[in-house]
Amino acid sequence: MPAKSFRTAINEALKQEMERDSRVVIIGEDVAGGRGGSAGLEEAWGGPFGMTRGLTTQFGAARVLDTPISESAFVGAAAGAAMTGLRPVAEIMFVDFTGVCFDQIMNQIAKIRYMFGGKAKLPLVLRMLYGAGFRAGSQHSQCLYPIFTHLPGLKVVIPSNAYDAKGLLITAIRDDDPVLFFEHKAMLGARAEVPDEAYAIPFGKANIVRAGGDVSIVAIGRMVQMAVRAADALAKDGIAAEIIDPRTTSPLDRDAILTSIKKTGRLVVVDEASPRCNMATDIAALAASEAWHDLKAPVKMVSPPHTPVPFAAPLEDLYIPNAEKIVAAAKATLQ
Amino acid sequence: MPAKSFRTAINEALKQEMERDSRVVIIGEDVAGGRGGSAGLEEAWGGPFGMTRGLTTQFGAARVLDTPISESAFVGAAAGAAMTGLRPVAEIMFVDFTGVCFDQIMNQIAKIRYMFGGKAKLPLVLRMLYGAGFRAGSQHSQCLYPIFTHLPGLKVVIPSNAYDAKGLLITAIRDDDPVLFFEHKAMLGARAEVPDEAYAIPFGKANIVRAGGDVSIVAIGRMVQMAVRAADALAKDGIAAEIIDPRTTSPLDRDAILTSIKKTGRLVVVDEASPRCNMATDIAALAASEAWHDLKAPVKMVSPPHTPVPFAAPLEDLYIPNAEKIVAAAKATLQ
Amino acid sequence: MQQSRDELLRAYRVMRLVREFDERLHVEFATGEIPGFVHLYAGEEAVAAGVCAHLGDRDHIASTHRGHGHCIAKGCDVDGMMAEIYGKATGICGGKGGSMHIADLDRGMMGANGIVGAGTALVCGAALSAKTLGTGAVAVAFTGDGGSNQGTVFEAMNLASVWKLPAIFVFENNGYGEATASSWSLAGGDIVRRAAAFAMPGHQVDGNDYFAVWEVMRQATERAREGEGPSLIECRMKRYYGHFEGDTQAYRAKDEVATLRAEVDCLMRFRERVTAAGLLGAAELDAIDSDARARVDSAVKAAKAAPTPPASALMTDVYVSY
Amino acid sequence: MQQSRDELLRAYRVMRLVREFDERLHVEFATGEIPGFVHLYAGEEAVAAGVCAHLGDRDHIASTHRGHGHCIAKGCDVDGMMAEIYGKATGICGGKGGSMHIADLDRGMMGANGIVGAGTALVCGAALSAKTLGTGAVAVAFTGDGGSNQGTVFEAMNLASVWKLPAIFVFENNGYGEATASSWSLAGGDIVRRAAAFAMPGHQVDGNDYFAVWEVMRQATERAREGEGPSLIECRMKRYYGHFEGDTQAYRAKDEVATLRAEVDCLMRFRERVTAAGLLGAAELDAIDSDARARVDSAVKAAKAAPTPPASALMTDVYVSY
Ligand SMILES: Cc1ncc(C[n+]2csc(CCOP(=O)(O)OP(=O)(O)O)c2C)c(N)n1
Ligand SMILES: Cc1ncc(C[n+]2csc(CCOP(=O)(O)OP(=O)(O)O)c2C)c(N)n1
Ligand SMILES: [Mg+2]
Ligand SMILES: [Mg+2]
Repeated sequence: MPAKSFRTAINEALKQEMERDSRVVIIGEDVAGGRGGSAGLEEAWGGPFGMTRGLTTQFGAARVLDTPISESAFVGAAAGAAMTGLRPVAEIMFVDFTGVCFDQIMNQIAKIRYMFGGKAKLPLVLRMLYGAGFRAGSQHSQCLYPIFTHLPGLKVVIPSNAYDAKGLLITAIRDDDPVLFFEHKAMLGARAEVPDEAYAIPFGKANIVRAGGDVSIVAIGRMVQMAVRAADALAKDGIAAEIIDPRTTSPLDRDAILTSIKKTGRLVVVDEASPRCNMATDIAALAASEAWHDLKAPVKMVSPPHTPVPFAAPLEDLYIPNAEKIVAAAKATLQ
Repeated sequence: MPAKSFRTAINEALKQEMERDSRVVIIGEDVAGGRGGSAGLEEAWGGPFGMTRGLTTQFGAARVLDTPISESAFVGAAAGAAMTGLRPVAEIMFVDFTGVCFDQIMNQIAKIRYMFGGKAKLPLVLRMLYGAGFRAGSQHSQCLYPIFTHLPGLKVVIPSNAYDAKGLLITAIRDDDPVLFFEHKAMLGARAEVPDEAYAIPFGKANIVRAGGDVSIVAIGRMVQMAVRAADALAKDGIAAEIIDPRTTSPLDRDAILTSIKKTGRLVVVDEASPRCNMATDIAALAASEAWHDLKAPVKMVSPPHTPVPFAAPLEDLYIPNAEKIVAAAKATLQ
Repeated sequence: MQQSRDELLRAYRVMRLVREFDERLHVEFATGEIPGFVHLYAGEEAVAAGVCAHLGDRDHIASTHRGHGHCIAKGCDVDGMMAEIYGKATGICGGKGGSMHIADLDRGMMGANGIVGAGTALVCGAALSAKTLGTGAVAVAFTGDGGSNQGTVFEAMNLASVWKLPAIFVFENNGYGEATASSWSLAGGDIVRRAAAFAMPGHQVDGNDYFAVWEVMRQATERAREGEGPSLIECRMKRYYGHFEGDTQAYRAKDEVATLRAEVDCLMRFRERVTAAGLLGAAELDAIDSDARARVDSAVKAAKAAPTPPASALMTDVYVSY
Repeated sequence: MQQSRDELLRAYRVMRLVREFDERLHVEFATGEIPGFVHLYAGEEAVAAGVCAHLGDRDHIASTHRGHGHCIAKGCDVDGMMAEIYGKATGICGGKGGSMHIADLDRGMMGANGIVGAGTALVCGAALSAKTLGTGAVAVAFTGDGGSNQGTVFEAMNLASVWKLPAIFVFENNGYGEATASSWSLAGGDIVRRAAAFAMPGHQVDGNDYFAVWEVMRQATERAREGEGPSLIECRMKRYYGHFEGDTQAYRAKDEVATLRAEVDCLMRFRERVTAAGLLGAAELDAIDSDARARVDSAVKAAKAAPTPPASALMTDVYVSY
């Protein structure tokens, strides 16, 4: 299988679903790029990070819609379009910008189906970059997926590698519910073997990245990489870690997590999001209520401190959970 | 001490702090009411729910500022004013409306001090109604405090009674950090003994509502009422519940919770917010990591289901955590 | 332009039904039997009727918290609406939405909305679907004078203009947003001035005059259907009741509403005009009046008698899967 | 109106320093030593200089992601700015903000901002403080053509007008928002048309002409200080570099920037005008040029040599308490 970058995987998923279903349209800032520019190009950017490259050329400007910098209007438009026959994939660029269109996500998109007694369907995807490590500062480095996981009516997808990214995005586009799709900005170049053909990875089914009997490590998104490094280090000390990648936080594969805890009796949760009310607490709480009798040690959570993301490189590196911290946490559960 | 309603307690705190400090100004929709109206009144409403009644008459329109329905602008204005010498108390009416001004709260108010290396101070309070039980529907019944607790840089205050409401709001107004202040819409008429003079209740100090040795019940905001009812019922069965009201979720009084668990070995957390990544999971996770050796049983979380808040009365009543569910959870920890 | 007898009869039927519906709700709300927030449309009927006269089921509208008039004018079932307001299983949303969330996509009604201004963005989406799928449909957003100051509304108008969408922005300037006069909250005192900011035609009309609303909406709809882009319409009139049921209205002069009812009432003026011009007869209008009263009465009786939603309804419609 | 020799010298000094600062950053960024996103202001200097010429330390400005010019014009320390961009402990924000968050409230600089349009709301607050505390100060929000389409910006303009705030909304229409031309993203093609929507005076000026910017800003500031309310100023010019460092600018015609530098450059035109009029001599301007180069050079050297923030800085400044 050819090795492809996370960026290419996303681009392929978009392209193949647009070929498959003419109702799929792309909406976002500079998803084509160049509108009105002096170079007169139909597609000058293909997305600020190149994820939509080539789509305008192939499908035309009627299906790849550039927008003014008006997230509230175009995210709301994606919702209205989804209610009336299209299947929009909107790009919000950085998840931090959900701040300016939060009402449309929280009060409209997440609740319309329920408030209308099931009379509406909102098949739409909101794609956005998240995460720290880019020296992008406090307003361009957040995770925020705990906030969307908290909101009923939304589905939340956080792929940890290029293979999952393609399969999960295809599932997201085919899904009839609103899906928030998270792409880690520090992982766009990360390569994996990605089949050329379209394939769908189901929501709510965790991926057991590595089997092991001593300690269960649940990691979200980019943190899976860190967990793998930690597991390698632990292996050298004869500790077999089982790594669980939930792939989607809403729905969450509770069974996979509980089954692993039953086997290992020990749990470490790694979450790049701010520590209060985040996925680490969500999963640790699940263990405390549903797997208490299986636990042989306190649950360990590895998350950043309760601070905004700092700009200076050494501070940001200190902020982000890493393999060392995961190793220490895993060993603590084995004390 | 005179018994006063939650509404009166809030009003007294605002009045007394405005008398004490001329930099305190009120900002919000119809906090005075009647601007341009054919009745020509200076104050026609005193707030949609009467919390700011009388303030315009006493302090004048220059310190009680009505606004157009533009939350993003006036919440941002409150932030800008706080950075430049005023101490604004802005009213967002329903916490659900933070959706239309979320960027100003998440990316500006919460992060400015940190991003500026401590060069800025934002002494401001955002007051808002929260919670279900009012038959107000999905867009006017949310809690959302887990979202703000998740965001570093914000302080989150959730009084459970009129006495705390006055003391905590006074502390919030005197605090030099941005504070989000939650008022339960179903508790505005609830009465308690409230001193006439000003008094401050510290943040981060839980209130042990009732001492007991069998099970610890941590409840947030209005859920404290439910916990008290549950404790009464449990007492009849000879079970002594200890009720902990954190009063503020950010900062959170971890010690009070851990101390109680050390004593009882059992924990029930009651949270009216949606169940994923909420305060119940935050506190259950705290127990699973910091109090695991003291726990004698699985932690129980009592929260609503993962659905928007329904309109129909019987459905909404089913949605809200109640004493019966708390009693069942407490007994389960004692099995 | 001339309207047929049938169009005129339909217009009057809609306005009268809306009036009966909300006047009756005002009475019923006082009995304490109706849960939650209810915002009455009485006094603004000519707007809903004049706008929706140009729309069919394929066309979409997004409504506001004060949406009963829009729903009825767009063809929503009155029994289902009333049952919804009472929170019953027979409600148009199964009792899960209530007055602020009445919706019926089969009628092109994208929902009342508890968030002011939010519908303008949804309407851009409906208009985009119409344009992309080539249905020839238009989409209309109703927004109040207060809601017109929401950032989303401005963004939506600019987007509709840039995308050249078949969208129409109807602003119901009824004089107040809650207890605040629009003359105070709108810089410059009106909304129509904002049309030029987004390079779209702007119309300002007397919202008590069905014929005036109908005519500007005819122009806006024609423009939209011909692919020439969005328009803005500001309708000026006043509501007959408080912001919500229970509002004491201290901000209004005592006699304000009485004067409105006596001098500018849209139903009164419609009746005078069509009878004076001999277009419709008093008898057939009277028949419509009593028919409307009867329909609302039976809707209220049915709603009161209807069952509440089953407990199982709490956990459905969150996702397509459950 | 006439400006003194000192004012003219200060204006040129500011514009040249901004130009040197960003041209040098362009070179340094290419070496890979500068972290994160950097947006250069080169080509727009006349706007920052012409606007800030009317402001003192008590007056506030809110800036954008492209804020270096605003910061320098408002008096921020160049060494502290450069160190901040390098993420050093000696940075104006201790290295915790970076290029997109440079701020200095002692200079009335409320911060660059990573969220377009957000500063307009903050500025309403600074203007409210000035009005409430009676300081006689004004507050100015800088926003780009792209950012001008954010809902918050419209809300802020309406609020400033309704509250009659001493606020000034300066829009830097530099032709592009990222890769999209403002002629496409702005309905009607310009921003000045929006002033009337909010009942405030609107000015449109050549952003390459320091004197034109200075004059309209003089009028807007006078109006604000006299308590007559807000104004809108649209300045038109173009940036000399990409949206951010690294942008290939495929959307721009190859020769676009070269032509701008040759024909409309603000520094070139300023120099021509003041020397032709005999207001300033070529020699003193040359001295300013070399001085600016030297100041930036030492700032870069100092920034590179400066220590990074201590680990302890991660956990401070979240709250006043820690
Ligand atoms: C974003 C938001 N802010 C505030 C409210 C509370 N609210 C509900 S209706 C209303 C007044 C709306 O006035 P207007 O738009 O003129 O509509 P009208 O009630 O006059 O029909 C307000 C402030 C809301 N629902 N949404
Ligand atoms: C709310 C928001 N949406 C999108 C972005 C991403 N972004 C950063 S700068 C920019 C373009 C801004 O264009 P303009 O306002 O014209 O400023 P310029 O870069 O031309 O100075 C965009 C889209 C952002 N920072 N904030
Ligand atoms: Mg109104
Ligand atoms: Mg620009």
